[in-house]
Amino acid sequence: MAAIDELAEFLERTPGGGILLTTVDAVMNWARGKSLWTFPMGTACCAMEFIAASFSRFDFDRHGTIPRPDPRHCDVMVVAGTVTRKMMPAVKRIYDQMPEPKWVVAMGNCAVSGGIFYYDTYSVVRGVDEFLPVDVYIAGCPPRPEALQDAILQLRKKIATESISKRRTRPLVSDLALPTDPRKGDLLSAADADEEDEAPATRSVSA
Amino acid sequence: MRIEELRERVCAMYPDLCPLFSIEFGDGAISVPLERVHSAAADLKEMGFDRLGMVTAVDRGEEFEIVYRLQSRDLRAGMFLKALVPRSDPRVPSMCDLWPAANWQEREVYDLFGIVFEGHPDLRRILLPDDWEGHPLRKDYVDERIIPRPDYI
Amino acid sequence: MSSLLLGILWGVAGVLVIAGGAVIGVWWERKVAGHIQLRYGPQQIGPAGSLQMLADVPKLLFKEDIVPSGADRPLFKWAPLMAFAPVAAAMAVIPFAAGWAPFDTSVGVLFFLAVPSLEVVAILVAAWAQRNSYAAIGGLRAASQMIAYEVPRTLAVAPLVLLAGSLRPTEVVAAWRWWWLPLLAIAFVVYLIASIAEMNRGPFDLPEAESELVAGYFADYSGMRWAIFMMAEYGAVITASLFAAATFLGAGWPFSGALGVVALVVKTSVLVTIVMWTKWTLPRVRQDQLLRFCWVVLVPATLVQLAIVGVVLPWM
Amino acid sequence: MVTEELTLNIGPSHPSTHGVCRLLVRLDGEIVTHVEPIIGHLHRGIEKMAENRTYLQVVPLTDRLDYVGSMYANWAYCRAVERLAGIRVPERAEYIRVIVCELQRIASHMMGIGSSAADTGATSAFLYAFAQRDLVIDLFEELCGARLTYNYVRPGGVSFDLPDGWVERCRAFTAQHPKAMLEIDGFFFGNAIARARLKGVGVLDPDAAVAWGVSGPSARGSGVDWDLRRDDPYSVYPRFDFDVPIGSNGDAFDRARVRLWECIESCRIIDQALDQLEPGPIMADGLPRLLAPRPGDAYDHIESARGSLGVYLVSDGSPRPYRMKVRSPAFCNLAVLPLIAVGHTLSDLLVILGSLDPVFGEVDR
Amino acid sequence: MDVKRDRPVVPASVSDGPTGDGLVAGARSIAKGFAYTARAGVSKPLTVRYPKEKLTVSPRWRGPLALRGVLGRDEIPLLRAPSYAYNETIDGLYRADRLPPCVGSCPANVDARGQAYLIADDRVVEAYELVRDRNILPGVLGRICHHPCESACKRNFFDEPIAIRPLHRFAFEEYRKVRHERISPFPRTQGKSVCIVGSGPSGLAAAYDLLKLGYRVVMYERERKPGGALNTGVPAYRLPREVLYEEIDDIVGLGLELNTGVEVGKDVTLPSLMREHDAVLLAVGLQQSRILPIPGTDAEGVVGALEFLWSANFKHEAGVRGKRVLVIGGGNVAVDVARCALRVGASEVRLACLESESEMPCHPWEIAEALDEGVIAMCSLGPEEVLTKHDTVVGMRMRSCLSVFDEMGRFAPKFGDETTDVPTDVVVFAIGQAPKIDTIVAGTELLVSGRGQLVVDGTLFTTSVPGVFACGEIVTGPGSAIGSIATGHEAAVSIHRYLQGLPLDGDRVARPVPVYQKHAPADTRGIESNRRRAVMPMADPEERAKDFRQVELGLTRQEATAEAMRCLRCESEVCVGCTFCARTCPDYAIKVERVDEAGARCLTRYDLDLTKCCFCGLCAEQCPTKALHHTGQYELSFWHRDLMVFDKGEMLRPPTGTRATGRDGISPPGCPVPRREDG
Repeated sequence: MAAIDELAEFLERTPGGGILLTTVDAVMNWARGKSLWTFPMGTACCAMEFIAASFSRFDFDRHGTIPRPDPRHCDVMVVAGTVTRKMMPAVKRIYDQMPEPKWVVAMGNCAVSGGIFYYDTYSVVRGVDEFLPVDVYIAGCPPRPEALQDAILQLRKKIATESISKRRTRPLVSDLALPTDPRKGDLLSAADADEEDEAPATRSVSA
Repeated sequence: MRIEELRERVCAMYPDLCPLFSIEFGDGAISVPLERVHSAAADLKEMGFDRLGMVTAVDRGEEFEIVYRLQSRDLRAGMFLKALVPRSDPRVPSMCDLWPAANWQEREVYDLFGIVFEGHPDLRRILLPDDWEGHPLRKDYVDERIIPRPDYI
Repeated sequence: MSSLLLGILWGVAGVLVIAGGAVIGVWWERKVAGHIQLRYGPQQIGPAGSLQMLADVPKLLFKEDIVPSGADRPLFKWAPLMAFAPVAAAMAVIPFAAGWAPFDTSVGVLFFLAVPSLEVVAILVAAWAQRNSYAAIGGLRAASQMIAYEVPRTLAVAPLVLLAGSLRPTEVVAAWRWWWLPLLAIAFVVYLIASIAEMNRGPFDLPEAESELVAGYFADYSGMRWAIFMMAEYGAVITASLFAAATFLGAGWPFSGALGVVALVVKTSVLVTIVMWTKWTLPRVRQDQLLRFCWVVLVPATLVQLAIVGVVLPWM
Repeated sequence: MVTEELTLNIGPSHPSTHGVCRLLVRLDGEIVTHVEPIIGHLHRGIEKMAENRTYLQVVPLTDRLDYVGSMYANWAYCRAVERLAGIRVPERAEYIRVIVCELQRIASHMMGIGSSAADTGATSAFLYAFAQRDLVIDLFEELCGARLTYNYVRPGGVSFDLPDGWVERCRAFTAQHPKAMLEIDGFFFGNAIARARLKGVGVLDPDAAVAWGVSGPSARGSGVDWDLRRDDPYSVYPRFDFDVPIGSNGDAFDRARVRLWECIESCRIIDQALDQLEPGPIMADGLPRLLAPRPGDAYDHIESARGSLGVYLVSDGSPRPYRMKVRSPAFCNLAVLPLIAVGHTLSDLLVILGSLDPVFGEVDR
Repeated sequence: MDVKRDRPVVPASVSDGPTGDGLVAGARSIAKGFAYTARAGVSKPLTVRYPKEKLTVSPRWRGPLALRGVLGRDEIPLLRAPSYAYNETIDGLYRADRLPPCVGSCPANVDARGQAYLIADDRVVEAYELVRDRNILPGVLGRICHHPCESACKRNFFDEPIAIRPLHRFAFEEYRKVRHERISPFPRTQGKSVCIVGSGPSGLAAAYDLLKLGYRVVMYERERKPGGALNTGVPAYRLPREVLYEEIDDIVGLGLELNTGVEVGKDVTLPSLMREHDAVLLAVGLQQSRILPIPGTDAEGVVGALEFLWSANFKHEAGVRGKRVLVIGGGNVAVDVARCALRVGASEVRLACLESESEMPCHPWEIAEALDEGVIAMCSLGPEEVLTKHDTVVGMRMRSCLSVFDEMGRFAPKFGDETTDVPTDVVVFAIGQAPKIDTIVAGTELLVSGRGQLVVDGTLFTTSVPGVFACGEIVTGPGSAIGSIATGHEAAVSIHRYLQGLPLDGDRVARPVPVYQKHAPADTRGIESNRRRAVMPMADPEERAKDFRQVELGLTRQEATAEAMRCLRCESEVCVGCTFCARTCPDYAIKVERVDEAGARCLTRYDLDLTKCCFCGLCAEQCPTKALHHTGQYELSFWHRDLMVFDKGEMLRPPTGTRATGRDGISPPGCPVPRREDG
């Protein structure tokens, strides 16, 4: 259990800790969002664009995002490339090695759904969300390095909706109602979402 | 070297291989009976085909066709060596003793087609996990994990 | 009693200086690396990204603290602190100005050379505790490397001691003259190289070689424990640079007083920058080459330096 | 004293395996006593998929084979299709193919040199090389609208004509590139540490290179003077004047530095091709949407950045290939790793792997 | 070759690195390394500071796909413009690369796309009138046109071309039923009159344009019936005369004053016409057959093609009953003559031409039909001498021809030594026609060249006398009907500008005829039957060769509607649901469904699954309408995978934003929204 969980529990028990919790949340989310160290789970073509994103031309480091080869030091796993059935256990294992809180970015359509390798192939896992909880999907084959940078910025926005407390639910800043199962697609329709503006949708934040 | 010259050269050295030599799409190919494939390869290596470019197989229904692509630096030419392997008992002599390059390539063919190479030092699956069932490049390979594409062209 | 309080105070101050130095150092390293590599480095928090660590530190602080299942738990948990302690301790004897060091002892130079070497124990402990092959290899590499480079490092400091005639760092600073600079050039370079090797930085970063051992001896450390390792590393860079700036480069020379401290800080920063510049310029050497370089180049060089000083000494 | 060998598992996700290769290594101290590359982590079944795609639809698949040099797989595949279907490619298209493939060679070798540098810890050299690669990628993006998976060379020609001003920008690139290469040469290959790390490491003797089917810069580093562009000329290569750099020691240094000189020679080829380029069609006339070559099989190969890349196509007369096999140079080159890495240290093992410059999309297909 | 000299020379072996070994060299190399990185450190970084700064993305960047319009929501633009502005309209489309190949390859730029669109929409009469704007005789051309549009049709690439010509014919058949209701004279607003000499297709086209512009148009025709070469030259089995007369009747109904049986130069003189009218247009065509200057051509039994066709058409008798006929020439006229000769009772018809079988200038389908009917083709033979006996033809000596064109593609036949004698009773020369205008131009100052040709400006159609214009084959030489019509339109524009006092050339556009990619016949195995081209029913070859009944029988309404729906509406930027994007996609990421019923045609579904798209660009490249295109977008982060399936509505939104995160409160308006489940 990380120190942060103890802190969250303590704040929840303490009267008036709720306000503090909100502040701590804000600080933590800011810090986490601005310091997203990535694990480059580069398997195929997208890895090249990942490299490009962290090199001179695009420079990930400007956003405080540095690629670290060691999963223990990372916050975000960027799955860049096709994941095959042979590779899947390794990816899963590396994900498990990452310390909480951790996020997953599925970069490129192979990681999103298998992409071009969706049909007719026997060895490709159709999307890493079959075995990892993906936070941000990037379409592209491969996506431009800018798209990856944009995904990190999007992930920041997503992190901003989270709380250190496991019990706490926070209103989403966005009006995007998130489905419980991304595959089911029980999304609110656009019209419904508009109505939700007054009473923002809530969801419980889970790891 | 032009392919006709190559054919003449092959015919001159190995008259019995001559009728098996065919030219298609500008490429020479010798189709030999399976039992002769190793000796033919050795002969061709002797003739100057020092590189084994490729080993592969084609699923021809009742039989597999095993295809070797030989390349020669001195002759500046390339050609195919082919043989038909019965599907029921797919066994082929390994070329590892002639060209070490055959090592991984034959493992790959074994992996994807299930053709057994006799005399191979280390015949294991190479691309697929060891516990994989079946040989996916066979035309009759069935895998419920495959989602077939929509059938329109 | 008061000395104890003072000691605690100094201890806290030293840790803070190292921690602060490490925070700045990490940022500076990212900027240096960035600009050498034709990019900017951190940019978004603070001016030129200088407050980047404000985000990194809380994040690391509250990361999950993973202890691998096969690990030796107590050793695993204490190893980072064991790595940090010698560095912090070494801080105590550094002569910040002529005649002034937090802990001015007559064997200060010896203390400075000996105590940080204890880090090798921490690294070995950490490498052992993780039960990880990469960490084990990294730890073994670190051990051989650090022990080997103790020799040229010590030998490089020896001429200083000879010239100053004292092991007390403050006296070394006091005795410093500008002509020591050319005289001790070889010793200075050897000291710098040996220090880089001591603190496992490029091109001698074999124990944590990113492209070989992923992260080397701290492969399985996460969150704050890893941060402490990093802090120890940067602390070592800073203390070694501080010591060199103070002893080889004459501390506050040519100024004294507050300006002298500024001069010391500037000299230290330059040395730290050189250390970083080296890392981002040179490829990494191999283990055998590393050791051969130590024994074939560095040790003879220091011996030559000692000889030169020995020749000069009688005329002083 | 009894010592035990340490079994170390490198990969499949490791910063120095350049993809998803797993190396099972046994170490005696730091010395590698046994290494076994375990590949297939990126085996995507492209050959099986090709049997279910029309001839045109296979082209994007070939992009994903060698993702560092997509143009090569495009071209090798298209050559095989053209051979099968008897398509005559217009001359301008051939020139454009040569130009883009030589640019691709530069882009790919920048990656190869860069990763050799990164393996030895010279990260900055990697970035300098990559900056050159970015320039090539910009040219490609302008040409076909993609940065990595170009889908540019098509059966019968190429998909787009050169945009306005592209030729000038390409010339500007080839004018500055050799200079930048020589700088990297001095910076990295001249560096004493890099020389110490690369020289004498992973020596592959020429006979073994031939017997193991090693091709491309990896073989030329060993002194095997064999380049398909010159020795089995295809397309319009006979019209160009260029040298083939070779090494004499066959170590990691030679393999990496051959790549550097090939980039310089590529610039020379590009310049000549741009001089000879004439207006004309870029696509063979009369191609229907569905190609259905007559039954038969054809093989064609080109010199890719990694070696001789061949595509073997079998047609049964239907609009889809009956079988496609890619003879991937990286696969054959990688097979030689155990031969040359045993006896070196762990650090060298990764340098040797990097000097073979495998791309696992192509190794595993 | 300065560049080459500067270039570094490859060392014999790369093993000798740029520096030597040893301590000093090593130290120096390391120092150089420091200098290099220091220089890099102080130089300006290469970084583009995203998102503040952005790289300019290539215009060809293959971003996500979007649609510009869909059928059922957006209309296909009909190419309708006043004749004097039509060329500019076409030119504008051409420059924007939005000219459909059928329209672009048609000399008169007939809007075949619009025709198919309207027919598919069950607006057949409108389609007829749309076509008539540019092609004055759709019913006629629907039977005899050589349809360059079909050869250029983009559908050639996919499977088979659209049957544009049969659709013209079908439109006419439908129009025929209501033609009396649809015709009313154009108002005369201009108060000026134009005289047109000749009632061939070009004259009629000019007349139509001028009538539409409000001029009084008077037309003179030598024959008793109007139509020019269409009337006299085209065999009746291809063109029933009542079709021609009906369509000309319509034009008369629009206000044309047609005087038939009046020969200019004999009954009226050109100078008087020039006085009487504000402008005169000569559209007299080519009136005499060329005959080779070889021995024996003055013998009995040697005839020109025009004379032969005239008598065959009007008398159904050409004096060849039971005789052997040899037709010299390989063009369409020669084939017409040969087929006519069969129909007027020739016992054996041979066709001799210089060119080899593959080079014959006639249309391949023509010769194929002729061969079906029993014509014997003799290729690569050049006429040498007509063999005569008592001034009567008994045969023809032919010399073998080795090649017809030289390397530059010019006509320069090379003959071999072999000769063959072909026994025959009648020799018909169908090797081209020549103008005969000496009587017409008598008394005017019109310049006539030495070879008897009128001197005409090829783009403005002016002659040497102001106010006199010329068009049709007299300008272009022997050509197609649709080519003549195109010149008629252009001449009408010139006349209009002349009469309005505008400069004739001004900003008029002379557009190069675009060259479209040729396609081999596509492999049609395995494709669905509704993708196949409608087959034109033909009369049985055995039967049809006996009389002048029509060979082609025409499409039924059902066939025609289905055929019109096959049209891909090229370059219209409206998705017509042709499904070729879905069929081409290597990832099968696109799903298209549409309803195909006349009057109720629309896309019911267009889904793009961005999760599968590999951004290869094949779909957009092949999209015939360019409705499917890549947006320059590249920031494609999604919080959920479901957001990545775009339906029709989402794909139609203009890509105003740069981000497609969905309705997250962050995206700018206009970005794709979460997909609504159908039903």
